[in-house]
Amino acid sequence: MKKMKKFLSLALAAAMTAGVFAGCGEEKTTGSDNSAQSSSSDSGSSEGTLKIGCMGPLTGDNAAYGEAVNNGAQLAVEEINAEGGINGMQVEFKCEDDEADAEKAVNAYNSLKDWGMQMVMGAVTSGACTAVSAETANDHMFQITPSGTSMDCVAPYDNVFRLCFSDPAQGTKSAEYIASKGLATKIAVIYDSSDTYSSGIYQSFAAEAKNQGLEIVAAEAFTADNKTDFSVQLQKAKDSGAELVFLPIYYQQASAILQQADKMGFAPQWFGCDGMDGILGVDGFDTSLAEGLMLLTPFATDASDEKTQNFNKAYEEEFGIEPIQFAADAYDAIYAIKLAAEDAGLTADMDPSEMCDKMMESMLNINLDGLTGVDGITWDASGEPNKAPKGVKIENGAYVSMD
Amino acid sequence: MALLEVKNLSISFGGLRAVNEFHIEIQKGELYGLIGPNGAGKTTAFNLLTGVYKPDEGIIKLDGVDITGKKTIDINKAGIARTFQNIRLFKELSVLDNVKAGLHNHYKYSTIEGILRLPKFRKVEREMDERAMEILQVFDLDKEAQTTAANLPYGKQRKLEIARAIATKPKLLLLDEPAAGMNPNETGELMETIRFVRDKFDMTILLIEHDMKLVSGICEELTVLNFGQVLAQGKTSDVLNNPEVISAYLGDE
Amino acid sequence: MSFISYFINGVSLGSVYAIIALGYTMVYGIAKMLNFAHGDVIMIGAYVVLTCVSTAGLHPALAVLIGIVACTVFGIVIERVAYRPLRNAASPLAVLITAIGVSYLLQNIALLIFGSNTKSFPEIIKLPSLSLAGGKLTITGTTILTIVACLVIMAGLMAFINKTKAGQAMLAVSEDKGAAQLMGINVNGTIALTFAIGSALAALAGVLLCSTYPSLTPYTGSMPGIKAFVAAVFGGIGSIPGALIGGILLGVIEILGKAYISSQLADAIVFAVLIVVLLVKPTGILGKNIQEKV
Amino acid sequence: MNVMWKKMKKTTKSNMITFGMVILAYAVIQAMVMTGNISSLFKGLLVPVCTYVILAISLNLVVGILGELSLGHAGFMCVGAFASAFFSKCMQGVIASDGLRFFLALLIGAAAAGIFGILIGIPVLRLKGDYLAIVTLAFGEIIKNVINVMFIGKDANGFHFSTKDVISLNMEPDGVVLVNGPQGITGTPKDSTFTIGVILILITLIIIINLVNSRSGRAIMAIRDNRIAAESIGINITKYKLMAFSISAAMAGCAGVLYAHNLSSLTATPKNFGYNMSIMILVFVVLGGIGNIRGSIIAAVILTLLPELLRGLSDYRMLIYAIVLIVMMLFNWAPKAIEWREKYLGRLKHRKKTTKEA
Repeated sequence: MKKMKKFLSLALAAAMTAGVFAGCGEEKTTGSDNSAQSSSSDSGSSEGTLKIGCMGPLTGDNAAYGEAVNNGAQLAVEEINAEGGINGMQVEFKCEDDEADAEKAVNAYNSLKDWGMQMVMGAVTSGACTAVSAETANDHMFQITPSGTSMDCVAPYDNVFRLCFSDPAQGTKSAEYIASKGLATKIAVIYDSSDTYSSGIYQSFAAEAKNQGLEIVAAEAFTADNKTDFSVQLQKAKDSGAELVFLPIYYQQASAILQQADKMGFAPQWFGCDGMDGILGVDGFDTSLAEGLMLLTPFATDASDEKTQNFNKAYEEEFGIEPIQFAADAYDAIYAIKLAAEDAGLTADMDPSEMCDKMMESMLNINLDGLTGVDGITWDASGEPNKAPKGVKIENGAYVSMD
Repeated sequence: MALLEVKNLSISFGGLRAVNEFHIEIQKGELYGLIGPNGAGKTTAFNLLTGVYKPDEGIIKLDGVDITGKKTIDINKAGIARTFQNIRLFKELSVLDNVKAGLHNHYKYSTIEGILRLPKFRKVEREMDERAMEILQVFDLDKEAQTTAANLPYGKQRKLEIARAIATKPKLLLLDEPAAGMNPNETGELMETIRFVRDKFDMTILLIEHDMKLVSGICEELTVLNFGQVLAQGKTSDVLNNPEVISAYLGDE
Repeated sequence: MSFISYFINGVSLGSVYAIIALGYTMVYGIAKMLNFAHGDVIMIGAYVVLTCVSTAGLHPALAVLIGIVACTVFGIVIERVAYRPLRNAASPLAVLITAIGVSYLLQNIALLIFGSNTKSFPEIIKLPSLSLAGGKLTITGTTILTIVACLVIMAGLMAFINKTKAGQAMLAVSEDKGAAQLMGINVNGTIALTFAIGSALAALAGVLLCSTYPSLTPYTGSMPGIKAFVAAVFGGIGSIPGALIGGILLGVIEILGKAYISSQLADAIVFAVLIVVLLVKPTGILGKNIQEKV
Repeated sequence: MNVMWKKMKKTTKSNMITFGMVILAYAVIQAMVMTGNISSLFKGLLVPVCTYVILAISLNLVVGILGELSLGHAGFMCVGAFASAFFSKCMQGVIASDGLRFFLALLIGAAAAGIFGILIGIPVLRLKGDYLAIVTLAFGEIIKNVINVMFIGKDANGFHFSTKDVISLNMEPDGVVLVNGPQGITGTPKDSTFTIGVILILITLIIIINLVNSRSGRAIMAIRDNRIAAESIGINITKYKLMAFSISAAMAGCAGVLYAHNLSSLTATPKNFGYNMSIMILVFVVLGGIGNIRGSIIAAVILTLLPELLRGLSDYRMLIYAIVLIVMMLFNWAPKAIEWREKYLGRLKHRKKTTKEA
C-alpha cells in the first residue's frame, strides 16, 4: 500500500514537473490568453508587440493594491492600443500574483520572463519590489515601479525608475507642509511598524519634524498581526494633547482608526499620505468621519481636471469600483513607458537589454502630463520622479485642493 | 544482605492510601511473587519502586544503596528494570531495535560519531547487535529481529518487553503480570523462560501475577497485598494456605 | 483614569476573543481537533450579514439569523466533506492540515465573491454608550452587548451540555468515542451537531467582531482566529469558562502591554505571557491535568 | 548487483532510493540548465525548492522522529536568515572569497538557530501535544516581532543598536544601516545556488538518516513511541528531546541562510516567517507522510511548484490550490480512501504483475 502511495506521489510530481516546461513552451506561443485580458485583439500586427509585465499581490492581505495596479495599467494599455500602440507596437500587459512576498515576486518575475516580457511595470509593494529590482538589474531589464516606495527599490540600481514618491520624500514633504501651513505644532503619529512603507515614511517624517520645529508628542505603532484594535494608540494620542495626528498608513487601517476615534470622541486634525487615498471609496464607510482629513497626495479621485474625470469614469465603467491611488500610479507608469519608448524609438526586434539602455536615456527626456502630477512629471538619473505633491482636504465627502 | 529492602513504604492519592506501610525483603537470586486482588495496590507498589511515583514515606534500598525518591532513569541505572501491565513497547521500532534501546546505557558512542559513521560507531553497533541477538535467542525471538514490534503476536510482545528490560542489565527485574492474556501453553512456556532467565542472567525477579498456576509453579516466596496493606508474607506454600489469604481471595470473588 | 480606560478597552477586545474562543474550545473539546478554519467561518458569517443588510436591505435581526443559518450549514458541510473522512486517520495531524486547507479555501472563495477591497461593516447594533465618571470613561453599547452575549452563550452552552440529552452525548463522545458508540450514541451526528453549534457561534462572533472593529476583508478572520485559539489554550482548551477567562485576559494583556510597555511589541508580550502561563500551568488556567496512567 | 540489492536491509534500500532520487533530479536539472532547456520560472524556483525541502526534512525530525508538534519552525528559519544575512552584510568586502564568506554565514546561521532551539527547547519541551504546539507558535511569533523592531547600524565608532528607529541609532553621517527594522536587511549578496542547495539537502539527509539509525536516534524514537517505557530503561528524555529539537532548528537555520542569500531583500513578514509558514512546512511533513523523509521531500517539491504551475488560472489560482491540498490530504490519509486505493490500484498492480509473468 505504502509503495502505491509513493508511486502515486512520484507520478504526480513527475507530471507536474513536466508541466513546468510544457507550460513555459506553450505560453510563448499563445501569448496572453491567461493574462489580464488586456492585450489587443490584433496582437499579431506587423509592427510586433511590446510585452510589459507586472508583479503585485492579487491574493492575500494586500490584494486591493495589486488589483488596483492591474486595473489601472490595463486601462492605459487599452487606450494606447486603441490609438495605435507604441511606435506601432501593440502592448501586451500581464500581471502575476506575488502575494506581496519577495520570493513569490521573483517567481512571478521569472514566470513573466518565460512569457516574453520585455520590461517591468512593478512590483507593487516595496519588499517585493526590492527583490525584483535586484533581478532586473542583473538581467538589465527596464523597470518602473508604480508604487514601491522604499529607497532600496530604486536607489541602488540605474535601470529602475519610480513613479510614486519615495518614503523619505513623502515623510519630509509632509513635515514641511505641516510646518509651512502652520497646521499644528504638537503632532502624534500612528504607523504600522511591521510595514516597510509606513515605517519608512514615519522615520523621515520624524527626522524632518525636528528640523521644522514640530514636536512629536506621541509615536505609536501597530503591526500587521495587530491591526484591529487601535484604542491604545488613539488614547495615547489623545492624552498627549496632539493637535494633529499623522497617519502614514493605508486607507483600510485609517478608516478603522477614524471609526474608533469617533467612538472615543477624539477629533484632532488628521493628516495622511498617498496611501490614504481611497478612504472615501471604502464600501459602507461613513465618509462624514473623514471630514476635514488632509492628505498630501499626487492624485485625488475627485480632482476636477478632465483627465482625472475621464480616468475615473472609464475605470468605474470597466471595473465597477472607484479607482485608488495605486490605479492612477499604474496608469501613469504605463504612459511614462509609452513616452520614453517613443522618445527612444523602440522597435519590436530589440532585445530587453537594448531596450533598457535606450529607455534609461529617454526617461530623462520625457515630461509626463499624468494623473499623479498635473504640472508634469520628469525624472533624473537617480530614478526618482520630480513632481509636486498636492495638499488635499476632504470637504463634504469630496477632495478639495488646499493650495 | 537482601538485594531489595523496602520498609514502611506509603503513598496516598487525594486522601486515599493506595499503599500503606509496604515492606518486603528479597534475597539475591530469588523468584518472588506479589499477589493480591484487583486494586490491592500491586502496580502502585511497582511504580513506587521504579520512581514513577515518589513515596510519601518509607525507604527503598537496592543492594544497600538508598534509592528512595530517585528518578526513574536513575533507578534503572541503579539496577531495577520492569515490564508493564499494559504492554509498552516501542511499537514502530523493530524487535532488534527495541532490545538495542535497552542496551542504551551500556554501549556508548557519541552522537557525532554516529552521524559521521566513525569506526567506533561500527564497532559498538556490531557489539550491540550481537548482544541483542543473544538476548533475543533466549526468548526465541531472533527470527523476528527485523519485524516491527507492533506486528508481533501478543505473547511475543510480552516476551520482547522482558527481553528489553533484561538488556538494561538489571539486578532486579520487575514483571507486571507477564502471563496476562496468554493461553495455558504459552504460560507454561513463559514459566520455563522466567526460570531460565533467572539462571542464565543471574537475576533476581519480582513478579505480579494473577495466574495461580504460574505463581505456585515458580515463585519461591510471596507477598500478598490487600487494600494497600501487606496481608501475608513468606514461603509460597505457606502463604497460599494462609486462611486470611484464602478468605481475601474468596471474599473477593 | 487612563488605566481604567485601557482596562475597559482590554475587556472589550477580550470579549470578542472570548466569543470566538468559545466556538474553538467547544469543537476541540468534543472533536479533539484544532479547527483552523474557525476564524474564516467568522469572516464568512460577517460577509453574509453585511450582504443581507447592505445589498438586500434586510432588517439586521433577520440578517443575523440568515448569517447564523448560513454558517451552520457551512459548518456541517465542511465537517462532512473535509473532516469526517479523516476522523479515524492514522494521525490526528491529518485533519489539522485539512482544516488549514479549508481555511485557505474559504479565504479565496470570499476573495472571489466579495473582492479584496475593505468593506466597512454597517452599524447594526444601535445601543447607547455607557458614560462614567462625568464622561471621562465610555463603554460602548457593543462592548456591553458582547460581554453579555459571552456570558449568555457560556451559560447556555454549559446548561445545554449538562442538562440535555444531546449535551450529555457530547460529553460522552469527548470522553471516549468508542464507548459512546457502544452505548448507542450517534457519534457522527453528535460531532456534526457540535460543528453546527460552533459555526452558529462563529456567525455571532463575526457580527460582534465586525461591530466592534468594522473593517471586513477576506482575511479578517484569520488573526482573531489565531488569537482566540491562543485564548482558548490560555484558559485551558476544552473548558468553556476557560475560553471566556482566557479571552478576556488575553485582551486585557494585549491592551495593557501596548499601553505601558511597547506598541510595537504587543504581539510578543501577549505570546510571552502565554508561554509563562503554560510553563507554570501546562494545561492552561482551567485545564484539567490529566496524568498518564502507568 | 541484483543479489546485493536483495540482501540489503529494507531501510537501507529505502534510504538509497531517497539519495538516488535527489542526485538524479539534480543531474537531470543541471543538464537542462547547461543546455538551456529550462524556463526562467523553473530556474528561479530551484533554490526556493531546496530551501523548503530542507525545512520539510528538518521539521520531520521533530514531528516524525521525535513525535512532537512544532508550529514555530519558521522562527528558526528566520533566526538563521537574519543572523547570516547580517554577517554577510558586515563581511562584504572584508572577506574576499564569496565561497568562504557564504560557508561562514552558513555555520553562523545554523549555530544561531541551533542555540535558539536549545534556549526555547529547555522550557518548551516539558509540554505536550497541542500545548507544545501553541507555545512553539508563540515563540515563532515573538522572534518575528522582535526582529521587526531591531535597528542596527555601523559607523566609524562601531555598531549601534536601537529598538525604536534609525534616528535613535545616533550614527555619524557616514554610518550604514544594516538592519532597518521592518525593512529588514537589503542587499544581501546573492550567494545561494542550486548546487549549494542540493549539497545542503544531501547533508541534512545524511545527518537525519544516520542519526535515526544510531544510538541517539533509537533513543529519540523510543521516546516518541513510549515515553514512560523509555524512561524505565534509562533513557534521558530531556537530553534527547532537546537534541532532536536543536538539530532540527539548526537545519531550519541553514534553510534560512539559503533563503536570505537568494533574495536581495530580507524582511520578517507574516508571509515568510510567520505561523503561516510554519504551518506550510508542517503541511509538507504531514502530506508526505509523518516520519517519511522521502515523502516530505516530494510533498515540499509539489506544494512549492503547485502555486507556480497554477499561475495560468489567474484569479482561481489559490482557490484551486486549496482544493488540491484538501483532496490530496483526503486521498493520502482518509481510511476509506486508503481502502479504495488498495482495492482498485492494488488490483491494477496485480494485473500488471500477472501479465508480466505470463
